[in-house]
Amino acid sequence: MAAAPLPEVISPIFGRLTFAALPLNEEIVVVTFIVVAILGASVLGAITYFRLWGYLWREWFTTVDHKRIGIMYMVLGLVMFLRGFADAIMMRIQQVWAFNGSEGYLNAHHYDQIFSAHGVIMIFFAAMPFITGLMNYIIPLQIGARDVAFPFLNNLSFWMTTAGAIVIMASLFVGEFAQTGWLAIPPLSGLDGSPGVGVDYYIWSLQVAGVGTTLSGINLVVTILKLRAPGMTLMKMPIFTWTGLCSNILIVATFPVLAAVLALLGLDRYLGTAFFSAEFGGNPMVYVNLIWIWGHPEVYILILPLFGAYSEITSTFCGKRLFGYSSMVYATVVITILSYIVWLHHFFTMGSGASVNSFFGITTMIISIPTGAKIFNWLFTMYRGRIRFELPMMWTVAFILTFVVGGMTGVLLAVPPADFVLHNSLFLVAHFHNVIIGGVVFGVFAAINFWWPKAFGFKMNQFWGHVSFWFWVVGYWVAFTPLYILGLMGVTRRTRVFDDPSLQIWFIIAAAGAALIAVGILALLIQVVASIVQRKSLADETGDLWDGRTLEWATSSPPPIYNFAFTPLVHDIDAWTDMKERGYKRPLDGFGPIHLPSNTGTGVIIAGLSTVLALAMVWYIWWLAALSFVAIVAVAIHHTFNYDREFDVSEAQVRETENARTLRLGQAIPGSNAGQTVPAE
Amino acid sequence: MMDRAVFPEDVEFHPAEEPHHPEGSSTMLGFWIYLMSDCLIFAVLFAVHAVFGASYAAGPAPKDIFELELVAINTAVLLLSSITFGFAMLRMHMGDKKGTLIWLGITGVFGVIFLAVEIYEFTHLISIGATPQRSAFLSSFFTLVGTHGLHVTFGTIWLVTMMVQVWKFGLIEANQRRLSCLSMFWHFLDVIWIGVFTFVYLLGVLQ
Amino acid sequence: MSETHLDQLSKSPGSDQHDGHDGHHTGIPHGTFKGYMTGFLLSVILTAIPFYLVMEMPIPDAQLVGFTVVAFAVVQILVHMVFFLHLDPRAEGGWIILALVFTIILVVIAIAGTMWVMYHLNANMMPVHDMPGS
Amino acid sequence: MKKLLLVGAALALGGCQAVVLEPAGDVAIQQRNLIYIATALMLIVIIPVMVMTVVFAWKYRAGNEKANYDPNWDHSTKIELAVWSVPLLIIVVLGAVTWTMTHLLDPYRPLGRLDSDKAIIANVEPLKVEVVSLDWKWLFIYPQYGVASLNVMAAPVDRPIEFSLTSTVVMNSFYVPALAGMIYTMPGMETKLHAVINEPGDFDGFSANYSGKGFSEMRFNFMARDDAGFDEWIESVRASEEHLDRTLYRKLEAPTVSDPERLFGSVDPDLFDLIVNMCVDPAKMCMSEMMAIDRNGGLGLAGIHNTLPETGLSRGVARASVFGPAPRYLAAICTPDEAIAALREIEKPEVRDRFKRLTSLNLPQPHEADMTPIMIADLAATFEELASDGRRTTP
Repeated sequence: MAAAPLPEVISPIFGRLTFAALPLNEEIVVVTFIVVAILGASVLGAITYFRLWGYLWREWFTTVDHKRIGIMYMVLGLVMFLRGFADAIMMRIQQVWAFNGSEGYLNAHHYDQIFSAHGVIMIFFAAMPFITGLMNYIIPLQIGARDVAFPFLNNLSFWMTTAGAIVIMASLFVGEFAQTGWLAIPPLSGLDGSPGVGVDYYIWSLQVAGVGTTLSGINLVVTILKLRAPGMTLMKMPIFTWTGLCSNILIVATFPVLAAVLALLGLDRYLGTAFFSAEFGGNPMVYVNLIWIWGHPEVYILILPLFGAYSEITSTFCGKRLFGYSSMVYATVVITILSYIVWLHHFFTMGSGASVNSFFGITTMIISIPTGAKIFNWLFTMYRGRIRFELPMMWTVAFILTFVVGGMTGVLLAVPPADFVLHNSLFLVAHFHNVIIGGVVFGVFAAINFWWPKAFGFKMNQFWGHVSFWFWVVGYWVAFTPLYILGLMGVTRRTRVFDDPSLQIWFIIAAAGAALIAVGILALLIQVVASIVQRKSLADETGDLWDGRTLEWATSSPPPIYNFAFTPLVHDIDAWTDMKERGYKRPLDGFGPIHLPSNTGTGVIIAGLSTVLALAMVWYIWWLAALSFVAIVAVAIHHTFNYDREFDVSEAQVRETENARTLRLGQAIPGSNAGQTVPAE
Repeated sequence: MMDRAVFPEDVEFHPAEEPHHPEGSSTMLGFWIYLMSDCLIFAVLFAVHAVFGASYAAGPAPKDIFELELVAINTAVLLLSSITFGFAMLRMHMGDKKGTLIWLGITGVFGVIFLAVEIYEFTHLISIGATPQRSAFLSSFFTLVGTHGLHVTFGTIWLVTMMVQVWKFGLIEANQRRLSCLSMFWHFLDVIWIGVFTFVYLLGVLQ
Repeated sequence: MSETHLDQLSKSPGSDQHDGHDGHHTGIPHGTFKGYMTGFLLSVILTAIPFYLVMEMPIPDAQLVGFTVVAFAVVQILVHMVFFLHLDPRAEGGWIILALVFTIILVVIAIAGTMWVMYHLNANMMPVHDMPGS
Repeated sequence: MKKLLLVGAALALGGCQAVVLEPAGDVAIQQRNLIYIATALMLIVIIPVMVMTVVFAWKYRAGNEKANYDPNWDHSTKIELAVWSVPLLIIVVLGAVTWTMTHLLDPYRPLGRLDSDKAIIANVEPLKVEVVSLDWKWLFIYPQYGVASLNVMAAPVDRPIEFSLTSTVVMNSFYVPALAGMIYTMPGMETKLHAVINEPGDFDGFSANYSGKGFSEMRFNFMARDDAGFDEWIESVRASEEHLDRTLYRKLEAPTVSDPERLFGSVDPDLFDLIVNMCVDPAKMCMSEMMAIDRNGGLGLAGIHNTLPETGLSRGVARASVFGPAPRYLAAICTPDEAIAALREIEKPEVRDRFKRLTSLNLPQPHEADMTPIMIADLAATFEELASDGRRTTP
């Protein structure tokens, strides 16, 4: 603590930003910075050399197309995932090293930042972009819509999330990050406990990203409620859309709570209010209570969409209708509501009475009932199916086998007296990695392998996919089983040095597991590159590589900018299977112009200004904060003066696109309506 | 399970008429959901106030510092602004641009009066030393009432923007929709204010 | 929530565009002069009485006054919802009202839950002070 | 692979190192038993699920043409009933167990037994231990013996222990895995823990909640001894000449890492109470006092000025928020005269008592004329004058 005390005088121009803020004395950071700078310079240089800036700006940065925004979210998630994983590796190495009187290679100041950053980055800037990206890409296609309800907001949401990520990355090289753990609980995160800029970085990166998350939640909820294809009643909605709906409802219902509680922490730090300091009547437990009101539903925000993805994948690769569709829907809805009344199980040991503890313990256990029902439903979807073990299905089976263990330890932790001996231990760490890696991360990989061909028109490389799969799954178990054991040996999380030498072997095994995972990640990256290199041979012209069941497979891969030339009419849950079974033929004529939203740079500008605002607030540069705030308001108002936000894809363009697809389909599937293109009038 | 027999064999795969989702057709629902999420921010602040409402840190209690006359004036002002906004909306539906602008202007004036009174109240409290830092009760009071005040400030800025847009572009459909959103926002702030004057001021003084 | 109810909630957004067609594409809710005036007068009454009760204390029982004031607030919120926000159970396929109900449930959970939890934590852990005088 | 790991785990756990599964205290044993019960209950579902996953995945693989394929089979009331009701039944059982055991093992609840065979002995008074977590060390006060120790504690075997716990600044969690489950320590609050140790030995104790820089080193030795051994230890503590009073405590408050074990032969009897109430500094108003005043409606407008600038910060951290006023504290005083008197006599313990008397009288009600508003400027001036005299400089 008190690593970077506040400077005596805050400069009117630079605030508390001085050269001392650059962590030049931490070799690891300096080396990282040099590597990042070289990589960054070469990427920027390459973009400049190949004159891609105009293309990127016009086609990607300013795009309001939900598909491209979805892909950008996935890229953001992947980049931040690598950063978060680097943190994980550093922790593993430290914990192997710091035995027998050794301090390891990380001092407390550095190590404490790493585990705080790891948690924040993995949840907010890796997992959240992954699921938002998937939902952004898939949901409009699954419901037969042309875009989301508010395309501009979608672009803004993405850039706000990115702005938050930029702020947190800045903390690596300028100043420091919070040394508080990922929830920054006061009094440790108060000015007294953390006088430096770390917690301010934490607050502002989450506030900025939180705006994006909330707006994207509202956007997707409205999209699902309003833009479904005719005939698609709620009980005919694809299950991924259902889980996406519930996840986004949770986002809308809980992220404001996070925003409010972080604002209160900010007020304590900037204004010296008394919310969380006992001296003037405040109470830090209020913070703990409120942040977990957000924190627990957050877990379900992450996992629900992937439950949906597993359902789609199981049903597709078993070639079978999903077993118990309606009980799946009810389970999702029940989880959504229950997730809001279990938050206290995160602080049983804080001393609330037995009645409160057992109430929240039991509500937590109740959640396992609908979750269990979901798992059974996947099993009975496999039952009497014809399972094709493509990569997405392999990830799904690995998920079921992994996740049930995590579920079991979760229920264990929900029993308050058991939690009293396991809370805050490595057992807990193993548990939540068990559900988040086993559930969310496996799900993201399953979904990427599943929907990649839809997004890019070619399948992913299988060999590297298998390598990645096996290293990940084995690596996961090797890395986290020791943590369960260490937890039962009474080892606490966030510990930096150890004096009991008998623990070391387990940390070595865990580090070996992390190394296996690292190979898995590397294989994933190679898989992506290899897939792109071999895109010709992996190409899929049908648009329906897996014999899909929902509407996203009804259009081409990648889909045209307008998604569907004609909006489908839905009769069944598995709308596309239903259409195929009834001998659906693509219409070849009768196209009309299609309205689409126009691109705009406003989102990039507002998010850029928000980044400046956040950094100015972190460093106490008030003039810049005021200026950027006024600028944000001005840009937003200016944006509202633009009433002309749509353009038409002309009939001729639509016909051209659709005819081209007809030709490709004809080559891919002989006998389909090949060559029967209709010439322009 | 779906009973396939109910569908005729020559089932339609596309609706006869393309479904039309004009720009803005989702705006009202979207804005409402935004308001609901905003409502949860206020819920947190109310919860915090419920916990800290009596943590005076041996300092002043509500009955020492609240001037209910001022609160009554502010409530009246906000209520009046509600009805004048209502009149603006009625004018808008009639297509009366000038009437709409006049009533919007009056609403804006009420909004400014409300803010002025609130700023007076805050500065007065701070000048006598009842600052947000003095006790958890005052922290939560300033935060809750101040957040409502910030919303009113933004509502007023938005209202001025809308007046310019109506004046320049007339009561076109987009402006009608935006005015409807602003109307929801304004009335939503009223509803929050009912909570504020009841739970913070009246019940506070009763304690 | 039954399956049929879920289905009715939103027949399908495509179709309710046509069903609910009454000449206004945007679904902007309409008020009437009479409606606004009714709401305003009710609000004035519902505001004035609580202020009077607290400022003049005609009823000396603080607890009773407290309950009355809260009851008035609840009624007034409803008045605002109906006459100013024009809440219509059928608007937007029922989603407006469903979102509202859901929000109210969450607000109640968050506020009541926080108070309950904090009450127990305080009861368990806060230092006590013996005050012979009080 | 996984089997191998499970075997490995079983071997490791059999090696008596998994203290959570092999504790030495009855409370921890009951908590361990609950882990076993809950695990067993859940395995009723988990094992069949894992078996079914593997069997279905194998049997219904696409290559197996012999397996049934029924693409439209998507509903079975019987199965649905089973998959909802079996977990429900298990949760009902587990819920009932949870409810009972949570109440039975509530850390606030005095023990009902010494272990599964021994009942509580009626005439044995529980050992009282007051625990304070500081940055970054543990302080143990034994009120019944008038001694205290730092980073080491001892307890007699088979005698109930009643912990009262608090913290100076940051939240920590008190955890001796061999003894009983953990409990948070928080500033300005007092948590309780009831436990008993059944076997003699040395056990690890530590903070189980991250609390900043020195957290990893914030460990202590928990020594379980038979009665004679415990008495011997108490005697050895008494032999120490160090006296733990407010002044020494405020020195201890300064953040340090890896402090050695330290014994205090005597201790101020009300020290723990003062720590909980955050008024070890005699100038500060105690939390309990403040809350009692608040319950009576605060101190009115006059109370606004009942604060003083913070000077003698023992933790040495600048903590003025950038837009807030300089750090202040609530002064334990009501009138200017008393304030000045207090400042002059700040080092005398009886000043503290005088304040207590003062505030236990009928407190001034808001708006009552007998409360004079404190002239903050006067006070500050006096304060500075005294501070420059060196009479109130904190060591």
